[in-house]
Amino acid sequence: MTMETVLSVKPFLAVLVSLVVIPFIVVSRNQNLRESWTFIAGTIKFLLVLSMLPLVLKGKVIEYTVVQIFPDLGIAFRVDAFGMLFALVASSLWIVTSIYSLGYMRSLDEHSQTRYYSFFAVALSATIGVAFSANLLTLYLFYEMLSLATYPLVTHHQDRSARTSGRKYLFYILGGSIGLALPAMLITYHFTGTLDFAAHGVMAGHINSGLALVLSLMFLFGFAKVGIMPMHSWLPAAMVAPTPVSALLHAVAVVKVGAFSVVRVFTGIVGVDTLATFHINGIICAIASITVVVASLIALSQDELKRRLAFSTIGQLSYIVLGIGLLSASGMTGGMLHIAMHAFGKITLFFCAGAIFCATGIKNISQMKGIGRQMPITMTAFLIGSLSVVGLPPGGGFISKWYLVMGTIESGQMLLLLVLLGSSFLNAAYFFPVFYNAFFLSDPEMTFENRVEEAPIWCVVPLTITAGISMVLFFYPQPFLNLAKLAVQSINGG
Amino acid sequence: MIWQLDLIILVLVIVCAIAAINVKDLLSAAILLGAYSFLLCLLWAIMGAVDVAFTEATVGAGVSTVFCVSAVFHTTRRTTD
Amino acid sequence: MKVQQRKSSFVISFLILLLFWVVFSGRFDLFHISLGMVSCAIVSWFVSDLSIPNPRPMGILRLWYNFFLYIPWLIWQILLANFHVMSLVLSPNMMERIDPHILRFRSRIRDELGLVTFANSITLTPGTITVHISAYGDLSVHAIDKDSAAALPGEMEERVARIFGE
Amino acid sequence: MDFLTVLISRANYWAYIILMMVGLYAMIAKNNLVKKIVGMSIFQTAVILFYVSIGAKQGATIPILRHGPVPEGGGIAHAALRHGTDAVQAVNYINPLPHVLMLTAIVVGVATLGVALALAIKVYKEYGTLEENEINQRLRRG
Amino acid sequence: MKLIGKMTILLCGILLIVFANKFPEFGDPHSPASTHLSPYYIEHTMADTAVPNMVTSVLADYRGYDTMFETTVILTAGLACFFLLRLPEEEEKEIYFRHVPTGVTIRIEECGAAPEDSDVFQRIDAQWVPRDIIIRSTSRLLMPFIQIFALYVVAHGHHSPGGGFQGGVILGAAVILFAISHNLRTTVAKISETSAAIMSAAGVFIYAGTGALCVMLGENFLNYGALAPLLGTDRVMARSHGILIVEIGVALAVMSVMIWIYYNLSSAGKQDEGL
Amino acid sequence: MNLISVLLIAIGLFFFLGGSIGIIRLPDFYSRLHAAGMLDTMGLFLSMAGLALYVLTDFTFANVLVAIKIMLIVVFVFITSPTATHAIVDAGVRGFREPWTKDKKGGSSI
Amino acid sequence: MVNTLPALVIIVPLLAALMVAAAGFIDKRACFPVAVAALSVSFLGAAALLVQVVNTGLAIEYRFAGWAAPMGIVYVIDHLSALVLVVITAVSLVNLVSSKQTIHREFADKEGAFISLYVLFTAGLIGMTATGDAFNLYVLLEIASLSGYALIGLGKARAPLATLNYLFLGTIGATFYLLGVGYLYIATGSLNMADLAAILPGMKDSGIVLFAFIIMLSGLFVKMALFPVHGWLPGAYSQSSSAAAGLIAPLTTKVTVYIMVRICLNLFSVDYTFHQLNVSDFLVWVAIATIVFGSLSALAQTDYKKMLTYIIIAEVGYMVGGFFLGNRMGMSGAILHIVNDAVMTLCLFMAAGIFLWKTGSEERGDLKGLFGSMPFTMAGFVLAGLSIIGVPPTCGFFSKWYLVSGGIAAGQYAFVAALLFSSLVNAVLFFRLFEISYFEPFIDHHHGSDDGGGHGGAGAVIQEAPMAMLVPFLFVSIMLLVLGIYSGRIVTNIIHFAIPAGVI
Amino acid sequence: MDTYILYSAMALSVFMAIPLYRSVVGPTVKDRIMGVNAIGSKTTVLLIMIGFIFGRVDMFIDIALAYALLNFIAVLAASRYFHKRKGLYQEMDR
Repeated sequence: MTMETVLSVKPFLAVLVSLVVIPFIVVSRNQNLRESWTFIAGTIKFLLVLSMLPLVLKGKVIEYTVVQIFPDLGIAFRVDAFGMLFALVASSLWIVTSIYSLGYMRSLDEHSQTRYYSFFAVALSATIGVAFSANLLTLYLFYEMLSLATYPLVTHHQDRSARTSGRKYLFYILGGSIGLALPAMLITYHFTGTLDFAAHGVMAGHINSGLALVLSLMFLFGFAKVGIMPMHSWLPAAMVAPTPVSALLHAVAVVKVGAFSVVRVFTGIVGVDTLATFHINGIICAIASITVVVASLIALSQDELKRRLAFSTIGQLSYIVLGIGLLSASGMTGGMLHIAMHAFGKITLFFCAGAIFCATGIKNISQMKGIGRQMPITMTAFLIGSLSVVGLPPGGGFISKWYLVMGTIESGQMLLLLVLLGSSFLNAAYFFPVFYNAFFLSDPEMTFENRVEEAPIWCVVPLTITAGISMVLFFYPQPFLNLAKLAVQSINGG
Repeated sequence: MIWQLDLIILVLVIVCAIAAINVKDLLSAAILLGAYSFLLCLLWAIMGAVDVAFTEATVGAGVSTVFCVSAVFHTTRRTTD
Repeated sequence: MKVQQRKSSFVISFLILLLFWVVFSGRFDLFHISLGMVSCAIVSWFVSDLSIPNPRPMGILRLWYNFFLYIPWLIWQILLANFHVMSLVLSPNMMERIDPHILRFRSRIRDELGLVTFANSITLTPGTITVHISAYGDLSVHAIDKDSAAALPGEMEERVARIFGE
Repeated sequence: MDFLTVLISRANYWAYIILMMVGLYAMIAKNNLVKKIVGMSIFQTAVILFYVSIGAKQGATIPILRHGPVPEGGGIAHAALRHGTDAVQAVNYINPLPHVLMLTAIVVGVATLGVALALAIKVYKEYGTLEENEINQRLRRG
Repeated sequence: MKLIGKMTILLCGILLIVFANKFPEFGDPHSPASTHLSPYYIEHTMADTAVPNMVTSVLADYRGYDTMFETTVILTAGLACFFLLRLPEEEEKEIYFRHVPTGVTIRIEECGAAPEDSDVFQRIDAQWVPRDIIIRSTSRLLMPFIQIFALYVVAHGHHSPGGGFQGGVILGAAVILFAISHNLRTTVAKISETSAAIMSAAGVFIYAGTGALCVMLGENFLNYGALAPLLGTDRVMARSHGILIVEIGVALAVMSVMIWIYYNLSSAGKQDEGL
Repeated sequence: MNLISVLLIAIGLFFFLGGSIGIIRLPDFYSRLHAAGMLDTMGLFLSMAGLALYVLTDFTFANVLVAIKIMLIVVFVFITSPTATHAIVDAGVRGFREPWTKDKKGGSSI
Repeated sequence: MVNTLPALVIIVPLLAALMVAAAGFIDKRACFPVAVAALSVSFLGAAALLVQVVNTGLAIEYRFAGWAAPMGIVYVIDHLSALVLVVITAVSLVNLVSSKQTIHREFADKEGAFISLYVLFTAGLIGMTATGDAFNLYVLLEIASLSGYALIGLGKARAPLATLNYLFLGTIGATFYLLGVGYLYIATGSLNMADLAAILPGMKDSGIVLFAFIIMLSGLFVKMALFPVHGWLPGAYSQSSSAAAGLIAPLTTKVTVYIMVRICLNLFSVDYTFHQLNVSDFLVWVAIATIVFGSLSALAQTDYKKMLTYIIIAEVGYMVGGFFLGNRMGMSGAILHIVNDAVMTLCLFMAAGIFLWKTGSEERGDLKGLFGSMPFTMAGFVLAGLSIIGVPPTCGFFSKWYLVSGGIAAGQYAFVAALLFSSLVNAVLFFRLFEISYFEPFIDHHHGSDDGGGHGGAGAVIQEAPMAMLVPFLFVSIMLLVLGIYSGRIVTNIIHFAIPAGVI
Repeated sequence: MDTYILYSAMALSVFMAIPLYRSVVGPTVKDRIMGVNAIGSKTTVLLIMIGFIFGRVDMFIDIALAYALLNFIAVLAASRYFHKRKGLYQEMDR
């Protein structure tokens, strides 16, 4: 199946738009003006992404080369189904998150908000850049840009714990990307002579099995944002960031960029065939499964809500990797779909955590006894979100998990099926206490007794929206599902 | 080129150089450096490099020694090696 | 008067220097001679107040004439003294024969240039070295032995004094 | 070629090596800064010796053209010239190029010497000594 | 350190000796050095530049560009010494005067400006050297001859050894002799530091400016042949004269830089009392 | 003519030798200066005279100038040499170096 | 009509230096404008040369005094030298413009001499880059070195001693180079590089040529501070005044590397350097040692400027190692890194100058809270740091890309590892600085008051450096990005032509 | 005759070793200055002799002359040190 290629500057514009507003954000002295710039950029970006959707759904690919850096390699954009899927998620969630940040930041009266919004915009640009990148170099470029742009966001509080976490964050992310991903990329480039993402990967025929395995593992661990097990501990640490940051970046942008990169590399560079012929997928699956199980177990023992969510994220991300590792059409569809589904679910959860913190200043689950009565909307949204993450209807997560399960069955990996089901159970186990606490227990000190006192409206509205979308996706997953199927088709097709 | 003279002067030059770096007094070192340049001037002349000899004579005798002595004058003559 | 003096000292030094230039140069084409003129002019302009403070054109000529008469005698003296010192240095019992000592006397020469000439003549004569000379003619002379010292101030002073017209 | 011939026929090269090593030794191993500067001077002149030796030419005269005819019996260092003709022949004159280069090198040498001495004076003003180990001690103490 | 030094030197020495063995015969007229480039210089110097002294012609014409920078090196050294050493002029705490007829030394403290020198009262250094009439008169006598000799060397670089650099150094040495035999303050009064600095820059400027003039006349930098119309001679003589002009520039620069360096080195930057 | 110059040069060399020996043998530097400064000057004078005479064997104008120049060197040396000697002696005096005398042997002959 | 641009590029600064030297004693105000004007002309000339060379694809030859190549001295402007010329003039110009106030403050009455030496230094480097004569290079090297000694020598208290050490080693280096030229001369009788390059292949097996190669390279290694002979660099650079450091640190080592490249490629042929002699492996190992040593030493420093100097040493290792990998990728990387590293180092030292201006100190701890008080400066500083680390799309990434690719292609995995190690170390170094300046409260050293309080920079008043310093600095830091993005053009249009066809 | 001058020059250069010995060993700095001065006067003659050996004496005279003049300056500068400073040993005591 040959793909029709359309030349268009749109992907570049989509990346650029949030960078362009930064000067305006910096210059704006007025708070409202500043934030409206953010919104304008977000909207434009979303519309730009959306305008490309029909073309992509028609199976076309949009390409644009910005600058040719190396003779046969440059900064180039290429919009295909998978990238579109991710871009759609990220750009839509940016708008929502902007609304949420507005409420969160203002209600907590955080400092340096200008810096916050500026780097937020940079981070989004980078995310879209990763989504649309046409080759590994561009991907790497935006990946690094994202790592650096999120550093000030993670360490926004500029206190001792932020400093330690920031250090950890950089150590893992930069260490991984410079120490492992970069050399892997260069070695690949040396042997294959190209870094463009191809449907069947570029390694086939150029690289022997041992090197392919080493390179795959280097990529897997090098893109440390995906949080595969030994490289995961930055994620819980990064939870010191303000909640919108955690929400967008650690449910959507950063970690998903990691997952996206890994998927892109495995499908576009290493190639599904190479993974299969050299039996690399088994190893990847094993690593991912271990991460899933261990992360879920750890999550059980966490009392702080955001940390629990963080470990949950680690586990959920590995589903994506696992989905790719399955190499079956359904598995891959599920993996890709999980990027979207999990994003909507998890962001809701984070929003809720932030809303709770905003309204009551509470971080730990054990203190949330009876909070459901005080914040019914928030906690309902929380319920929907967690259903989605666990993979139960009517959450969108059910769809992706379904495909994953189907994938395991398709490829006959019964052990992995067991892992999937078991971990789902574990997921349920660590979310259940939260609403059990919230709705059915009551605090001895009766702190939350019958007082409806939700978080500010700017916080509540977004989380309602995301919860809603999460639910809608269960009933109408077509846009994402079609995109994921298209992507898988282009990988497996032909 | 006059090899007989050349050989004799070479020996003297080397002796002078070694003495200049081994003498235990900086003023003496400066003066020996002057003597060293005198001998070098001869050496150049022997090898037919008249212009070089001229330059060496003027620089070595007229200027470098004076500079060295001035510097020693403003610092110290003491040295341990 | 000052300007006059300067002018004449300029002319004198110019002429002397031009003589030297000709000797140095040995080229008599127009180009080199004119170069020489320029050079001499520059140098005389630069040094005229230094080397010839109070020019007396005729005096200088007489002085030089006398001076040239003095030189052969001086050289003869030097030669004699040289052989003397030579014999000292080369004699096996040198340490007995030498007797270094410093002698002091006052010269009757008052002219500065005369004093310098005298002192340098003493130094040039082996066996005696002028150690110190004051502006008033007090000399201390280091002599290597009694014989060398014996001649001082003696005839030499007479002759130098005669050159400078004293 | 026996040892002595080698020794004598290339004496200039051996001498340059010795001088160079003497200078280098002084620059590396001596403790006193002015000594090092002296060593540096020697080091540089060693190269000059090397270059001038390159330029040397057996039986040639200094690189200034002769005006008149060659005097009878004048000069034993350029035997070749005597049976040469009036025409300027390269073989009769010493190679002038190394001399030119070395003029430059001498100039550079004296310039470097001046700057080095200026620095030495500054060092002395700062530390009151020119001995490197004493300076280092002083630096370590405070 | 000493051991390392000795080891290095041993190594270098052995290396040098090993390779020196491969040289062509010493003084061999057929070595590459004597046959490749130099014959051209030797045989064409007269026809190209009308300068019998090949060293001068190569120095100032064939490789004149090198020499321009050689002069610049000297200027750089002068600037460097000034830059490193020169101290700001400070109010003098004590001034010494000497009553010449009696030889009494007077020390004046905390005076604003020093009184003028006179025949009777003479300003002297803190480390006073008695007026040594022998050295003083001899130097005074010799100075003009040294200078005229130096100028001769500059002017006759074409025909005999010498040239701008040697002449300049001798000129500078003459001034240094003056400074040594008299004192630094007198010398600085005669040739101030400012004028020395400006002259040194001007000297190099004469050189570079001559080159630039050639560029303006439409030829390559330092191609003195371009000066022919200006000098009213043919191109070969123009080269010869061009060489003389740049030699004068070199002499001026070298002289003043030598003086300048001496001023700074001998007084350690204070420019009051020299060697 | 040549014979005279040979003779002069020989005597000059002899003086040089004497000066050199004097430099070694004499006890202290004041007395050494007598040999070093003055015998050398005389040696220089004689050898230069010999050389100048030798130049004049080929009697051309250029050679006369050369001879004059050679003698000019002698003149300069006759002016500078005593001055230099005097300067060195003066340096010795200012360094408070007692001259070696017969009564106080050893004083400063180290 | 002769193309006089190659001459103008160096003559204009030279004449300006002379005028400035004189003007320093007549009217100090004239110094700065003259120097800036001259360097601008020089920069424009260099740029025009680059354009010409790229357009025509031919090297430009300029004959000084009108004599053809082996007799006289010629300038040869080819792709490589034109590129380096542009870098030199640009760096020098920008740094001069930015350090006007620093110069005025630090060298009040010696302004003229400083600026004159500054311009002379630049002229020396320009000449070294452009010349096609092996000996002329030595003379210009000495001009650059001498003015460099002077510029460095009048820095902080320990500067004279450090400079004296620099002088000794620099003299050894230059003299070794001169000796090498002498050996070449003895073997061939020529001094012109093109002429030598034509003669040398005929005498491949000559021991003299071999020794010339060895001794020239060792001299240059001393000058560029490769590992065992790096001792002079940290002291000299860290003790110098900021205006001088901003000129010397970015340029000296890079131009020396350029000369090494020139000598290996154009004088001794590629064939000789890489196939005849088997030194390249050894030299790559030396470079690896340099990188590792430089990185580790940089970790141990608390003084910001001293840390930078060790980074410079490591960067020298990059370039030397990359060049001696012997393949097209590695060489492209090394040459590209000459350009990039010059700009990066300039940026970092300009930042150091601003910090010094602001806090009066170069200790790491005194950077506290600067993010709050001078955000623009810190933004530029972060860019420079990222470029050193090698984060895309800053230029440091792309040269490192080529270097690593070259290392992989040559099978020198140790070199690749060293590069990555050094990148990581740089990341640690710079993020340590960022952390200090980001997390800790600002202390105003000039007023002695602590107006940061609580969150670093939260309440800090924005007090940027003067515009004259800030604007060039930001310009340079943006150049880092621009260079990074256009590095592809630089490599394909310029550097590829600079590498002889024989290199794969 | 030229051969005679050559041998004279050789003799002279051998004699030069003696003042050199004095300036290398010579106990005091003044001895060294004196040795250098003595080397200088011999060198002047030697230069002229070399000129004769080359048959180009007119070219060497200038060098010799410059040499004679500048040697004087160097000696003067060196001795000037003592005019202004005390001797080495006193400086060491200080």
